[in-house]
Amino acid sequence: MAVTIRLQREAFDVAAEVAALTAGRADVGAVVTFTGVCRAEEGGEPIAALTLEHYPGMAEAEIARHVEEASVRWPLLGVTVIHRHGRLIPGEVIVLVATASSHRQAAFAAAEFLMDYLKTRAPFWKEVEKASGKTWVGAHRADDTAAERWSAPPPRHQAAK
Amino acid sequence: MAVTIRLQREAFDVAAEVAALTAGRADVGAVVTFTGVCRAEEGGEPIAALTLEHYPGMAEAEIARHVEEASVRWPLLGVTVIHRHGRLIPGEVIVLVATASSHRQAAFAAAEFLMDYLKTRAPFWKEVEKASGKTWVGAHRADDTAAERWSAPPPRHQAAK
Amino acid sequence: MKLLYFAWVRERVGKSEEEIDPPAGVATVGELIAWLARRGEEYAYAFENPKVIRAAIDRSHVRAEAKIAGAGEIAFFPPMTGG
Amino acid sequence: MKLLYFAWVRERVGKSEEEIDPPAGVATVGELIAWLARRGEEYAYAFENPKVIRAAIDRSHVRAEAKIAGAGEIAFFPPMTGG
Repeated sequence: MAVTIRLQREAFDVAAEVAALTAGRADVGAVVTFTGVCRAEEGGEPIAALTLEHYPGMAEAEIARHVEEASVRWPLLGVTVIHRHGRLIPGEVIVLVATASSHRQAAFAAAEFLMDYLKTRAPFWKEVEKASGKTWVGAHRADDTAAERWSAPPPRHQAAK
Repeated sequence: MAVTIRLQREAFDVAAEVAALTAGRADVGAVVTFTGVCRAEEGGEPIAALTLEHYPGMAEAEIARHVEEASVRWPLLGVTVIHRHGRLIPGEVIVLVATASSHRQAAFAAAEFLMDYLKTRAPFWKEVEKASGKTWVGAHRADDTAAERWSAPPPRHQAAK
Repeated sequence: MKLLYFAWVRERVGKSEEEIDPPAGVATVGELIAWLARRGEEYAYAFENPKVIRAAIDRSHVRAEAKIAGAGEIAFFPPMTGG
Repeated sequence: MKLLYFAWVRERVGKSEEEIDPPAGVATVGELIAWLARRGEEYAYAFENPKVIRAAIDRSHVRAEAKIAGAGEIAFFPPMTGG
């Protein structure tokens, strides 16, 4: 399985990353991507910027562990996770999760699993800048609930080719 | 909600379509894409090409009806469905479903719903060309099962802005 | 009334569309399939297993029990395999 | 042992890392939090609600009951909000 994991300050080209994920693979039939974008407003108030702090070292290791877990649960051919840190302005991409498989259900499920993980357990913190000041984003109950659905014993699949 | 539905013989630029889906939207926080790709082999045998036949008129109308249904079920900001017909060679994109929302669960669920629909109920038929000859692809039981999960009464959401 | 055929139904029948005028006793899609299957070898082959044949009347999916009265366009095809 | 602080825990404590040497009675993460909270106003503020504080020992998530003996690096932070 082709795995790319990067944490970076710089912007990146989603299309190029997806192309790299599937390049030269004869068996990829399905590619699912999730792109998280910095919104321009929240609760009706304009957002000036979003700053993402992370725990270097732990973030990479934890993401790698969850990509490995996804590859045990589903027959994946490739996974790309790129998460930015630093200050982002509205419209900028925060995170990309891309999954490739022979089958669409595996690609969808793995992308959702990784996003639920990133939202609730990966060591990143968001601070939002508005005209009224800077505030740290609180954890969302809905995200925790979404993440919990994966905690049942995973259905192991036959090792992917 | 921004809706793009196209059935076409020509290849298209996935990145440009996704960019168009979110252009100028301040409220998009999540974009999910599904890209279906013509595989190069099936059951270990090389695939020379795939030919997609469709029912003109019915396919467009049916897809539009299901995009409308998705927008009732989930708070979507945009949906793009592009499905090719004619002869495709391995590596070529067959279908793109892209969904945009403020929230990732809506974007994921709508993309899966539309793909399950396209796989089982949209009037398209695939014929695969191998060295051993041409054969029409049979319907997959797993696809029917996936589509059936949406047949419970949908959870209606508050009208999206 | 106009009939359309797609995929291997089209290949077996040997044409993609035709105009037909079924007798009065043919009231439902299922009866129309049975009537078509008796029109010749190519039709018998196309409709040999009616369970796998899907139908649409005026571009909406219908079941075998659907009435054909008033239909402008009836299409027959195998299970769909898009996406 | 090295402590790391992130997000508003870091802001409240006023530093991103420090070396500490807790007394022998401080055996678990929860006890370490209670001990830290008594070190001064900024710590009291950072750890005023221990329930929302998350911790990692040597880059793995741990609960308040986790033993700190042998830890090289302990991090404290609010609930994660990545993605």
